[in-house]
Amino acid sequence: MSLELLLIIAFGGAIVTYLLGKISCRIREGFAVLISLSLVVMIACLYGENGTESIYFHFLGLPLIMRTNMLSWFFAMAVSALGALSVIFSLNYMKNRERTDFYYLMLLMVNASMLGIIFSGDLISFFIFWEMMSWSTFLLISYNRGPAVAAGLKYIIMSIIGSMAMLVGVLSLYATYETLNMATLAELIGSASSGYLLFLLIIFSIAFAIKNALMPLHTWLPAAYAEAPTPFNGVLSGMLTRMGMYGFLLIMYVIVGATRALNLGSGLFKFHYILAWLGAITIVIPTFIAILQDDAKKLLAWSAVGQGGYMIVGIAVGTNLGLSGGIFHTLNHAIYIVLLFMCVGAIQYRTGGERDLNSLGGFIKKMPFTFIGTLLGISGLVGIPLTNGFVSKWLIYKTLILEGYPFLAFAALIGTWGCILYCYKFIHHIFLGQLPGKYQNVQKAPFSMLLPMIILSFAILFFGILPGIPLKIIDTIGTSFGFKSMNVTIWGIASETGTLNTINIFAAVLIVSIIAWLMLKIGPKAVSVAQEDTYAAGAAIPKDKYHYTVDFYNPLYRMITPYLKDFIDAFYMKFAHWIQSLCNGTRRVYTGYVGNYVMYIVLFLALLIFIRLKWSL
Amino acid sequence: MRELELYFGPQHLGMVGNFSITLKVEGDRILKATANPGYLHRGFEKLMELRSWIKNFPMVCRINVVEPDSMEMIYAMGVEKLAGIEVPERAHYIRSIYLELARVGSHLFGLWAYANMLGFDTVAQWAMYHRDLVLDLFEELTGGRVYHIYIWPGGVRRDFPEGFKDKIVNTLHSIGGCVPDYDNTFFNNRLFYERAKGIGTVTREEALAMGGTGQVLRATGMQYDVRRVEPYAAYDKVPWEVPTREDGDAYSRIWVVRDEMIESVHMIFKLLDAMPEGEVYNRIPNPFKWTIPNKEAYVRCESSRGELGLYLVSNGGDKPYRVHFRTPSYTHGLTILEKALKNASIADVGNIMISLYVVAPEIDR
Amino acid sequence: MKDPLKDKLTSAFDGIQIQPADRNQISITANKESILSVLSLLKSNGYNHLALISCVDWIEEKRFELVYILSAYMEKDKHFTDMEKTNIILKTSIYREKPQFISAIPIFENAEPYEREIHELYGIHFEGHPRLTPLFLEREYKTPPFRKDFDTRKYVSDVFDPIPFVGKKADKR
Amino acid sequence: MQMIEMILSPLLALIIGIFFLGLSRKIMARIQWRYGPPITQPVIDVIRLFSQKSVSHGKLFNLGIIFSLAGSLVLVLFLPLAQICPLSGSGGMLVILYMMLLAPLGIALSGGESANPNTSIGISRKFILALGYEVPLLLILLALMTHYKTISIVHIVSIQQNTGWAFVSLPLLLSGIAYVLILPAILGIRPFEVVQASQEISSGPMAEYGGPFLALATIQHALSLFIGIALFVNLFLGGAGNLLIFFLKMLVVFVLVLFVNAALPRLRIEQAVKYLWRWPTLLAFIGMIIVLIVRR
Amino acid sequence: MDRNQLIKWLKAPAKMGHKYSLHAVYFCTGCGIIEVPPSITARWDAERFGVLPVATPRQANLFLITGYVSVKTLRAIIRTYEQMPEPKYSVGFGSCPINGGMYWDSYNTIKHLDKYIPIDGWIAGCMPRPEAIFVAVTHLWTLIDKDMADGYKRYRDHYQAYRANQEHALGKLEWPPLFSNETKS
Repeated sequence: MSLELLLIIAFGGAIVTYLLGKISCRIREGFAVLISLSLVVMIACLYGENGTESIYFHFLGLPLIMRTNMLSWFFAMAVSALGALSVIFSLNYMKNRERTDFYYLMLLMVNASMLGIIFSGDLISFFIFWEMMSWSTFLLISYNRGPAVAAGLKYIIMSIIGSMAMLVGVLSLYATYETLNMATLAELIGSASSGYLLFLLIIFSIAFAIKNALMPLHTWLPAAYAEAPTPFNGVLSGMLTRMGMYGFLLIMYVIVGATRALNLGSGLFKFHYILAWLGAITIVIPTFIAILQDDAKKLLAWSAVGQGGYMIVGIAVGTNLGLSGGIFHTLNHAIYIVLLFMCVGAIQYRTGGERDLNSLGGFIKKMPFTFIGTLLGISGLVGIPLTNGFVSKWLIYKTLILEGYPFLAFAALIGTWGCILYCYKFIHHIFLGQLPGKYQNVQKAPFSMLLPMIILSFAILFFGILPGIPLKIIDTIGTSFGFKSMNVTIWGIASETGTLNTINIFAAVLIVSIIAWLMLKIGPKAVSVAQEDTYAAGAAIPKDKYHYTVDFYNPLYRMITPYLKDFIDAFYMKFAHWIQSLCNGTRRVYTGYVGNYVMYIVLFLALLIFIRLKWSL
Repeated sequence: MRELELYFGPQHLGMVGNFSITLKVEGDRILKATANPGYLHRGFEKLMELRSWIKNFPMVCRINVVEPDSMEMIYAMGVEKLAGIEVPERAHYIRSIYLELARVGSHLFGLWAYANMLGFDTVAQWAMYHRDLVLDLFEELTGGRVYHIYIWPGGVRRDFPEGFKDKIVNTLHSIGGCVPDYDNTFFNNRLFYERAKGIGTVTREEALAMGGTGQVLRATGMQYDVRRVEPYAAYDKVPWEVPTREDGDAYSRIWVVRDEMIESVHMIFKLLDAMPEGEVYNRIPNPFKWTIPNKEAYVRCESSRGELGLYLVSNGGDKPYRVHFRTPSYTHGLTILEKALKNASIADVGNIMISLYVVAPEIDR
Repeated sequence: MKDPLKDKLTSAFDGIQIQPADRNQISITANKESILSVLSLLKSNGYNHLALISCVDWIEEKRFELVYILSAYMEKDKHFTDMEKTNIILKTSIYREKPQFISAIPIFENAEPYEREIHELYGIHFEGHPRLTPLFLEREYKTPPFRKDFDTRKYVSDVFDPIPFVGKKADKR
Repeated sequence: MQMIEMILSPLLALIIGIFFLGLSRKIMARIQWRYGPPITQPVIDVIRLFSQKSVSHGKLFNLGIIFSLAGSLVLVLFLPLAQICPLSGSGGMLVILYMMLLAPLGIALSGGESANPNTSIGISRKFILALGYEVPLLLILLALMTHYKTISIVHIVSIQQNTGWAFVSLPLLLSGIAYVLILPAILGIRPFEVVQASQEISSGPMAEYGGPFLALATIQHALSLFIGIALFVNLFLGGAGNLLIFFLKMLVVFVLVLFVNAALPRLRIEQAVKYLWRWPTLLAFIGMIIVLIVRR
Repeated sequence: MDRNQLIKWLKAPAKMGHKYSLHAVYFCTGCGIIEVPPSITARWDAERFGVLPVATPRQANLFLITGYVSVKTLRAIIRTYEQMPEPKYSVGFGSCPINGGMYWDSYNTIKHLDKYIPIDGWIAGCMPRPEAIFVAVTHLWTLIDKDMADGYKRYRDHYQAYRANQEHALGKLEWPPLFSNETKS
């Protein structure tokens, strides 16, 4: 299977879908599903292939190279599968909305460009696809107009900064080695000075950290997630944001190489150690901000920021366990966050766009499948044993503890406990408690929405109980980076310092649950009662006023809110204002209009180049 | 934004007495509290209009079950004022001792309720045990544990039995011997301070504006006590202090209760020493034909919760024409409670309510 | 009672009757129009504690008598005067047909539950009262129960006694 | 052999937990100058509850409580009771940490379905309190794991069997003291009895349970008592060679904790969390740094 | 405890459980509640008999109606009683719930509590002493033994009549009937 063909199908499919939409909606939708499913099949066929091929087309005289290996297969599989599910989910959600042709075009475009990023074998095609992804994402985020445009602008500005930084890195590499082929670069770079490597890593990290929403470069994410169309949220949070993770893997372990990347800097100020600490901060603070959120999508958005921290910590710590944990967590997180966004989408679809947690409640009786999906989703998010999130988190914790980073481990673990708080809040406010009177007639979600949810729910349990299957693949990736192979079994990890055996846990939980169930059955059968028949100190319950939602964790809020102002965002805003006033000043000198942010970018790049020249790294 | 209405009572472990508070809640903050009385309304004042002057004595003590004695006293005082009956000197002393004993019992009950509300079972159990000792004294004196019907127009029903003085002294000594224990485990406990300090604050201005009396007022530094202002029984015969505190929060109120209890015990000792010999009862006319001239009277006394008043009207018949009790819990439980609960935490509802010493049957009557 | 206050009252209000003090108790009868002014005058003269608002149903004279009982908060310990010992009973009469009166809440905050109670038990409407919702009662009564023409015994035998027993006990009877 | 252990260990935990429940009621009664109920009273209560009818608010109401009890029972399998530890090699301390989540989460899901705000308030308090004590607890456990360089609780116990209790070993002393300070919070007894504060929120998450549900909740409570103390005994008092010594160690710890329970009132939730985030966290933090210094 | 007792327990553990674990719902319906704190605290200690106040009706099986019942309280009592799981026992405490007691002519108290909910036993007196509660509890034990404490069954059997009486006293009730027509047997 030719990678070139695959990309042509992906991009061409997107455009054909748009054109078909002018003829008929049904054909367009059918074609979109067909295209995305066929991409899944095609990528699945690429399993185990290691190959490089040059594309016919050249860019500025540079050859564009495509390559495939286990790493790209892994990410491509996730991207195409989640993309396909998102397309299926969109079918009903996007019905009867305006500009649906455009929506499908952009959705497929985003998927195609992500595939392009993953399969690109040189940095220039990587950069081109990266830009395509950024711009099409911007258009999708701004799809809903209104506040969405502001969110999209924020996103694209930060993206541009990131890609400019990346461009500087790419140009610098080209200037030094006169090639952008990753494989060649990886061989040549071994002789580079560590100062230069550090510069490279930092400059690429800016790009990838912005995409992966690493603190303090996360500020675009919450607004963008909250305002994007909900089916696209899945793609956005699940894979698109994690392209940053792919980038980190690429630059740290493929191009620079594990041995060099893990020895840059000295003492506590090693590059990967600082990166890990940034990851740890990214775990803790957004988790606590998420607890404060009352908007379902904002809550998930902040949680996604926090979960991104785990991946960074995992890959930054630089052990085989950590790396596997980080990569596996990327997959797991994609699975459950897509599921959770789909559940929110289903709720929105049935309630007319309601996503304020405080005004929902009691949907468990009305939308049971959505509830099960959400329950499994939050179980994965928390990392309850026997769900996929547990395994990846276990790997990360274990390596942190055994490598002697207890404070990092503490940050990661406390993030989990914060995670429980917002997860329970999420599920309690939407599904448990009293059903508001106006939602008495809510229907189940339609099948096209349920199908992706069911598939993802199964995936959560499947990867939780049989983590060996993906871990085998991830282990191959790890060994290709030069790490020692983990002792992967199908049930988990075998090791001297602490093994993981999910089958034992599974069997124990199963047996014990049956015992507990039997114990409940000893007694007389419970009488089913209506929701209204609940304790209210001897009175009948007040209608619509008996659900504890507002300020759920009020005592905690009072304690933590003063420390959790989003001061980083405020700082950026102030900076932007400052730049704006500067530009207003300069506008008098220059006759033409100078965009505020462009000025900012130029200054920023100038600074970077200055640093580069000053220390002649 | 969704509202949450939470019912605190009537069927609630944190509710002493049959009373209900409807809380409008956001998070664990109370936005608005609405007292909802009436679960114990029996129409006492209506029923008393149907019964003769003397038959009302069994009725009147049942208005307040925690401290029925001050109820007997106020009714006796009202009838005496209307009919112009004098009370012998010794009866005054016995009444005072009796009322102070009742105050100790009532405050111990309040301490039980308060400690229980903070989850402090141990102290609660001790307090209830000691209250039982006081009730034993009443039982010996009057034959009833809870309702005594001991005070009578014109005096008290019977004199102290043989050796009763010593029993009072012994009992009070055995309770007083445990005061250090109470102090160590409860009153000087840091956690009690944490729980009660700054909770349910009623400033002096608020208390005065809303007609607060009793500990509510004394906890704000006012030395207002009806026993001092308008002395009745034998309260002007012996010296005693009015304990006060300055802050007006739950902590101050509970400390005032504690100090008052100790002051009552001291007062009982002084009264026992100063008690004269003599008659305890001035005979009244045949109670079944007893009529009282067309008159009205307002009398007041200090119950364990604050100022207790009685407005009594006679139209010259053998039954009261109108009876109206001014009970301290009425103001504390309906006006001040709603004010004090505003912006409090759900965890402090019982705390505040008991520290205001709201007794539900008093409100409803 | 201090004479200056008595003079003030008699000069300011027509038709005010002040009975001499009797055992710390003074009765004042005033017109219903002037009652709020009398209350505020008394409050500013030291009688700042509204102990009770009561109501008496003089059915034969076809009037309700509203009773405000005032006393004074003691300023300091051991320096109390006669004034603080004194209770003032301020009375006024209103018609029994469609009874209506003005709320005293602007002057005394704690008048609120008292007026609510009187509204419920006597059926007197207080103008300017923020919530005249039921306070105590659950059932609805045609005649407010504290009026003299409400016969509670007849009510009991009409309403509660006819309710039958259930089960075996019912069969026995 | 493992099968026998798998049956034996939860059974033992159940018996000891229920015994502790009865014992606590008796001892509390004696401190309060009462005679107290017979020590078998919890058993009678549980039998009564199993024979009583109950109401169910839905499927999740049933599943949640099963989930909660199952979580506690599985957790027992991970704990070494003396030499019995059926699931020693299946994930170690990290699984234990996660399994400690299951019980409150199950009750939370079950209680959430009953649509009772008292329950919800209780659950919100539970999670806040858990966050409160997890901060010092995680520091303590990480200090232990870092010090002994293993994540397996069986290894920790066996190292202590050879080298002496962690509680009296110098690097871990502060962590041990911090653990003692937060033990009442883990067990959910006074002064941290905020979750089931009956006088405030009508027994919180238990408000809608009756009959078999309450019985399961009682058993779960007994197990959680057992787990909290057994964890402490294993981690800091060196576990035990045989069951009797293990039981005696637990008994001593439990009775000491009971005295605290009897002598203190209940805190408000924010006060509880502030306390937990102040002294125990500080001690645990210093303890962790000491461990890191020693390790270098 | 003698051996017969033990054998009895082994034969009918459920009955033993109901007898020795009477968890009373804490509801201060009237002035009788003043004798409940003494009886559950240090002096009398009802926990010896397994009597313990619990927070919500769901957890309870004993309902002590302590004292007179006003109309407003009756609503709460019915609600509480219906929320208790079966088997449940109700005991009227004091004279007032029996026949109105001294409030026989009050317009706001109901006179015969057993017209509205079934009562398994009465404790007469005003006020009954704490010992009377224990007498009642031990008497309730014998009733449970002989299956005579069947108030909840009576309630189920005659639900329509009870409900009619309740609605007669209180007007329309807010909550739906506990038993539908079919279960009436």
